[in-house]
Amino acid sequence: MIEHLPVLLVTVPIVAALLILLLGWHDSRFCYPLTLATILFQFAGGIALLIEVMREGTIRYYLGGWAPPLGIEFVIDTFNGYILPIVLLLALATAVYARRSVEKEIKPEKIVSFYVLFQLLVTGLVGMTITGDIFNLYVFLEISSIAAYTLIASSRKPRAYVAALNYLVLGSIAGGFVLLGIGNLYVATGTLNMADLARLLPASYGLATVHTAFLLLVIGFSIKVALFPLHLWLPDAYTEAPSAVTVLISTVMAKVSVYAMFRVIFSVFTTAYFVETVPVTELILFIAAVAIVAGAVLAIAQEDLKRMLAYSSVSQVGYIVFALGVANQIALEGGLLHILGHAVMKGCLFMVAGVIIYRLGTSSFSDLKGVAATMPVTCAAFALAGASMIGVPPTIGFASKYYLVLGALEAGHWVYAAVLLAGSLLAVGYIWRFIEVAYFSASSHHEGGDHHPAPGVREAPLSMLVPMVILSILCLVLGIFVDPLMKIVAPAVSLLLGGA
Amino acid sequence: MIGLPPAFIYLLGILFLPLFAGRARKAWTLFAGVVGVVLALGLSPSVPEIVIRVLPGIDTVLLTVDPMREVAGGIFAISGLIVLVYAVYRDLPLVETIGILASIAAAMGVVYAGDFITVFVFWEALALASIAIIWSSRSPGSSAAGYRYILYHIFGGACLLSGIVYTLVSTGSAAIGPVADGPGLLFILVGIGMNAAFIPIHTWLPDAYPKASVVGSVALSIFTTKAAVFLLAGVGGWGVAVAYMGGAMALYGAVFALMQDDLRRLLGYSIISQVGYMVAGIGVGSVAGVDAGLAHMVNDILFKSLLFMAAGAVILRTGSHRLSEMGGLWRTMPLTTLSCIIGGLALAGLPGLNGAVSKGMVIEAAGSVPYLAPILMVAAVITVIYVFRILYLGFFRPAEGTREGLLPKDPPVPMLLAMGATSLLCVAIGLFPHLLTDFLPGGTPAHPFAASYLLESAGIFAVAGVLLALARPLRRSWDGFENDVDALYIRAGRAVVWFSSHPLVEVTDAIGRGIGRVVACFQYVSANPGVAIQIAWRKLALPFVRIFGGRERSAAYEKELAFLRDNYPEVQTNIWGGGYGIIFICIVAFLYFLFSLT
Amino acid sequence: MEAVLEAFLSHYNYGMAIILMMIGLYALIAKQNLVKKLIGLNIFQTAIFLFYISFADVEGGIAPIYLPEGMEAIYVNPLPHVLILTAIVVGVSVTAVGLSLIVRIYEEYGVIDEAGLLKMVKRR
Amino acid sequence: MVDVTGLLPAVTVVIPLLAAVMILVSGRHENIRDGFTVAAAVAMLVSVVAMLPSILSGERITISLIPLLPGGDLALRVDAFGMVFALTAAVLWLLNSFYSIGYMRSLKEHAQTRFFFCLAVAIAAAIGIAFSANLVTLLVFYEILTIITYPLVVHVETPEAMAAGRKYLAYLLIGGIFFLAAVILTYILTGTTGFVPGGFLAGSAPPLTLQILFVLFMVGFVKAAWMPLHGWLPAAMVAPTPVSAFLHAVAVVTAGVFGIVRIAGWVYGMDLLASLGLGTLLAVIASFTIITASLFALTEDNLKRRLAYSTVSQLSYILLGVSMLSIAGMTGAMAHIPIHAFLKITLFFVAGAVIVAAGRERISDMKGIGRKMPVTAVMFSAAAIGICGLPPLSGLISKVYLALGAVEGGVPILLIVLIASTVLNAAYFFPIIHTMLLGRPDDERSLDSVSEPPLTMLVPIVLTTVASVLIFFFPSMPFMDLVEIAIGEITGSVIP
Repeated sequence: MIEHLPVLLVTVPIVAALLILLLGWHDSRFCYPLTLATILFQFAGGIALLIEVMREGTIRYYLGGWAPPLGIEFVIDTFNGYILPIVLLLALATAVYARRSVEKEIKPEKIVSFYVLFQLLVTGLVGMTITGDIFNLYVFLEISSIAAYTLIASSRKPRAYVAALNYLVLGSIAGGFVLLGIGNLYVATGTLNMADLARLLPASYGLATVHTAFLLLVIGFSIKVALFPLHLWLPDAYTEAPSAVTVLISTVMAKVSVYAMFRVIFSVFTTAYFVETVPVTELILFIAAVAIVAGAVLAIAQEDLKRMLAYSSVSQVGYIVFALGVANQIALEGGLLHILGHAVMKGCLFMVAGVIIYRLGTSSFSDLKGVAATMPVTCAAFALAGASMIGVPPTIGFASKYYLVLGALEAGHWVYAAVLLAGSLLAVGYIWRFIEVAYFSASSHHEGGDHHPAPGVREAPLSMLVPMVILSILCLVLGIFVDPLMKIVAPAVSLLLGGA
Repeated sequence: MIGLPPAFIYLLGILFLPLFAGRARKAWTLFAGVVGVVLALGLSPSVPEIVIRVLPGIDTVLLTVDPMREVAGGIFAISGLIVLVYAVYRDLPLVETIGILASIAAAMGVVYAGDFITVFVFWEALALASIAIIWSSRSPGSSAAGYRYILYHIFGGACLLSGIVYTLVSTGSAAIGPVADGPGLLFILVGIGMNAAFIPIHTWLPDAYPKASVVGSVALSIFTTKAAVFLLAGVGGWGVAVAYMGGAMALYGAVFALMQDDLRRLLGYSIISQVGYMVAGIGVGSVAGVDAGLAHMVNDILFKSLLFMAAGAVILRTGSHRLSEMGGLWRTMPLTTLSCIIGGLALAGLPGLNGAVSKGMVIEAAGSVPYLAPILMVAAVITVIYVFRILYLGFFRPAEGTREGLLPKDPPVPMLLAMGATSLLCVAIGLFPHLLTDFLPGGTPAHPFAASYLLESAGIFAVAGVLLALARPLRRSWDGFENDVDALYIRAGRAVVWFSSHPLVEVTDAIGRGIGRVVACFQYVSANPGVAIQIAWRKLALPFVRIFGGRERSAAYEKELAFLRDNYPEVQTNIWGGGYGIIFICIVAFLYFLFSLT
Repeated sequence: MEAVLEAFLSHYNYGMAIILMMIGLYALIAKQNLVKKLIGLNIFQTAIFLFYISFADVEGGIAPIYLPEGMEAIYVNPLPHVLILTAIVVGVSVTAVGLSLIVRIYEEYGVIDEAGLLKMVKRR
Repeated sequence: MVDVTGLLPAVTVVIPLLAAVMILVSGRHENIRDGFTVAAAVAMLVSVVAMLPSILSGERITISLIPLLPGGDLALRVDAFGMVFALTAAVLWLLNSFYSIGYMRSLKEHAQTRFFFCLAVAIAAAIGIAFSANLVTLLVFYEILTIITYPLVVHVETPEAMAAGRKYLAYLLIGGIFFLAAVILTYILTGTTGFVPGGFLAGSAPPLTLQILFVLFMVGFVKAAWMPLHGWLPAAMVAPTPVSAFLHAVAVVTAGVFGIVRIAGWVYGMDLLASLGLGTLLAVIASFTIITASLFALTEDNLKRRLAYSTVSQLSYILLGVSMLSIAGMTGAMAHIPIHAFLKITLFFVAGAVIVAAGRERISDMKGIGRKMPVTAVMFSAAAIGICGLPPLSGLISKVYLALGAVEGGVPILLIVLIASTVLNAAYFFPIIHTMLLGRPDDERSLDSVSEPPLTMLVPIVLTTVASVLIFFFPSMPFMDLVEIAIGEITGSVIP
């Protein structure tokens, strides 16, 4: 069982998706438990794999017994062994959360297809995470992307179509770039297996083909992760999508894209390439810094909670890429930590936004006055996750920020470290928009607050509350017990730096 | 005799004061006063020092006794008792009673303190006590005067502290003693000089004393300045400069006293002048000089408090404190007049009264410093003149100033009692100088009835008499000249207040507004950067369009600009970044190749 | 000159691919009509496919079909073809989704050109 | 200096946190909730006092909680100096709890649960700052304190309050960023951030770097409200008075100056500071602040704001003491922390009492208020006198040491600053005293409704004043003893 686990992680959900489709036609009540069960299984599998990897080391699984380069292999090493549980954890949380919010935000007849697509999206992402074959990576990327486009479009708001189309165009361009890059790599080496690529590429580091491949892959993935100048699809997509979908793509999908970027840059092209051969780190660092600041600045100006969080994602992605730019042990530890941290906190924040939309039907700040009085737990969760977003100790956000700055200073990037800190300060600017409105807007006077933003507004239903609260508590717990976490992150980073 | 610092008696007195009221309170205060006197007189150099180490690194000596301290302590205790007796005539406000007791306590503390830190503590306490006295008389102007008073004295206290720490650092101990030259000396001199009313930091004295209540002014007149004089003597080792300062004070005080009309203000200046004598004596530095200074301190306490008490009595009865409004009081207030005469003549230095004793000693001791003695004599002459003015204008001139018919009577018994006692002391010391001189630390003898002295004082009186005879204005009342250097200080203070209320605040506000504007601009741009940039460069381009583009072109242009600005954050140029995004991609690619080529 | 020409001619297939790609991108950026945009996207993808196929080709190679004994032949590289099959599937599905989205947009707003859409969407 | 491991420090920090939780839980029932506040205050005071003997005997209680980040575990160490702060905070929090309860109830303030919750967490953070064994721990608690005091500052929720809150947050969080940078830089330079008596930075980097680092620290400790970074403090005066008292005396600003002294004594060391010429920098900042703040206070008519400016200038006394780089100066600085805390909290208590009893905030409206509330007014006068450094109150002690330090450190010019500021203090405090005690109200009737505040407020006022007097008469127990030990720790020598 355990040795076949990697492939099961991909195949089982696909089967499940079909099952959901069939049963869902029969009776849509089957969908939810099935999804939940599948994702639970995946999550357990992810954890198991992580433990396995930590104990035995890298796991290689040959699909259909074909050894590479002919066949496709799944590789689980410390890096994606670390990413996989994060992905599945968030997927699980979202799945639990999705039920009620979907009832509200998606037309009933679309419920079934929602769960199917949800399942496929997760599967695609899992595939992206564990595959060891770069073309396979592309395929899974497209699978998840298409699922994402449709999920975004499944919202009730017509603007979602526009957003989805926008995302589709840019996403396809990104896919195209990636495909082209892969092609160039193939031309240069004649293999598509990442390990082999890493082995064969150094011989042809000089070739323009390889440079072009690198360029195309980096740009392609930059679009996918919405690195600053290429982020333009993101705000609309995040804002218009149903809350559950927003949570998923903003956490899981973004993170997996980042993972893919790291994987390609570090495991296919080694540090030797992009530090010595083509010294691109400075450029990446610069772009990341710009992203951090610009994203935050744009976020401050927003009038709508979800849109604000979307822009904040642009800024936060900057942090992770920042680590890529610094490219030393500590900074990368910070970066990987932030992959986890940002997934958790942003997931929580978007869940809060979803809950508010669920109860109030709107998420624009002007309508949220004194909402804390009626939804204390929700707002408390937001406050905690927000504090983590700002980087208040002892939260996970603080830990990653600490590592990043530490790494940057060690590498001697004084200015960029300063920019990073400034950016984290700007985060206050937008997090506090909500805190002020929710807690301290003048409309909630009198002990206990008798003010209701809208009649009959209550605390969120339990199925939405629980995952939200758990995530927000995770922000704190992970921040306090960051040291054990480092036991997992550190080897992953050294693996990246050591090449595949 | 138990070695309890006398100061504590009065402090205990204060502690339990709130428990009593009315007669009981008076009795209690008197009791405290009596105990204080007994204790003070009982102390002798044999009494062991009381040393406690409150602060790490600093020994505080609460009680140490030597001849000089015996004299000062005794006189302070006695005069304190006299004040308390004088105060019995009415129910003082609690605060004022506390103030009086506290000032006695503080003075005693300063006297018996063995180290500078303790001195400093009581020094500040004295200032607080004085302001309590000043403020508790709700007389018009008392609040402002008290305010100025406390500012001066806080400044003085801080300077004293600064001087003290210098000695602490240089000598390593806080024991009272001569101060090494350097900034420390200057500081400590300013510190003591503030209380001793050195010129030109004397103005608080004539400023505040007239504002105090009848009783309060008596208490004030005794302690602050004299404590300073005592400390001056205790520290010792001063240069000639101090002596000349004394001379200056004597002369300055006398001249200004001459020019006054307000009785108590006049007496205030007279204090300055008399303190001048003491400072001169101490400044001379010789044993005789110091003795003379101390002796004069004792005597001045006596006759000056006597004069203040008399003045108080007059003010109490007539309700006016201007010489120009008095007159003819001798008929109805004989006893007051008598004590006033005794005090006045003692002040003027008439042989047979105590003033003459010490004044003679001072002038003799001053002989060792060039020009000092003559200055003091001139001052003495002027003193005689203003004493004459007090007596003549206040009591003996035909009373056209005051309203006939309701001429006031003598004050209540307690006042008379206090005045009587003091007068007795004045006369006694005047007739039997050794009563005082025996106690002097140097044991310098005084022989006021030696021919030279008699001649000297005769001369002084003669000159004064001649002047009075010749210059008739001197015999007339005038409305006093009440300006002094403090006009400058007040201006300075006002300037500071103005500065902090106008430029300071305005500048800071301006800065705040500036920051606010920047932030606002920042927010404006961040609301929709793309469009904001467009607006910006369109604005820049506008003039050129106006010039080169035709009428309707520029009109259209402006219309578009206006549109952009009107619905600013809302307006979008592109619902999806598609186009932009791809352009960005090309830019990034270009940058990248730039890199890979370098 | 010759060298450049030589270089171009020897790689003209790549050149063509790139030109095609640029046409696609141009359409994506410049065209107002959503459908045309999508077509641009297709052109763009097709260019990539072309690129793959062309570099897989071998001078005089034939389709990699198993031949009976004795017959020798040069095969073109089969792998890229396989890959492109997948890619085409992806491309088609993307197009399908895109078109359906455009249909829905048209239902909602009654326009399919960007400018019109901008007007419609702005007032929310 | 022997280090003993003990659980008490952690317990001390945890007690208020537990209380905070309980407060949230029992929010509905006023009495139970406030009961928790008081109980926690008492318990915390007890556990702090329990540690006092071993500290006085020269021990240091240490406990390492969990490994947190490179450069520092989350570790606590109670030493003499930390004890000074902790003891001050613990005592004053107890009093402040009673006072707050009285204040909030008699004004029927809203959101009291939130208020007391934040107060409890904040005091925990303050104690954590006092006990933190390394820079990272200090940073953690410092930031927590910043965030958790925000709800207190904006409690009234008026637009003005919100603006003030933004200002507060902006200043303190920017400061926090600088502090973070400083901590990381320290770690990179030395590989450690644990406090070492006498400092551990010496020779770890070129002078310029260390100077820049120090500036980073200074900006980081913006809580010390040195000019021109003081703007948040007067702005925060919109908060309810117990909060002001808390900010000014119990925790926040105290934490700032505490941090600076920590840095000076335990990270840099006075010799290093001297050799870097940072004393001069500090002296300039402090002097400027002292004088300018006093000038601001001079013309401010709102009592609380005037007190705020007075705090700004008084805090710089501590910086001044540090800047003298002499033993006496350091002593004065350390001693001034508790001394100023006790005096200033009295003043704020009184300000609040006047608001509660008479509803007046402007000094010009307080004419003759002392007639109706004599105790309050007298206590105010006493505390004010103490701030001016006059007997018989504790303010004089630190003033003496500061003056001593100025001469000892060879910077007599600072004496001028001290003198000037003393005069200015008197200049802006005595008018208030006169107004309260002797002023004549514009119309006599207006005072009829006024009376002394409820006992829960009056008692703390009296107690703090008495405490100040006691500190003057018996300074050595315990504060000066603790300070003496701390001085011995960092200089290896005793106070002369």
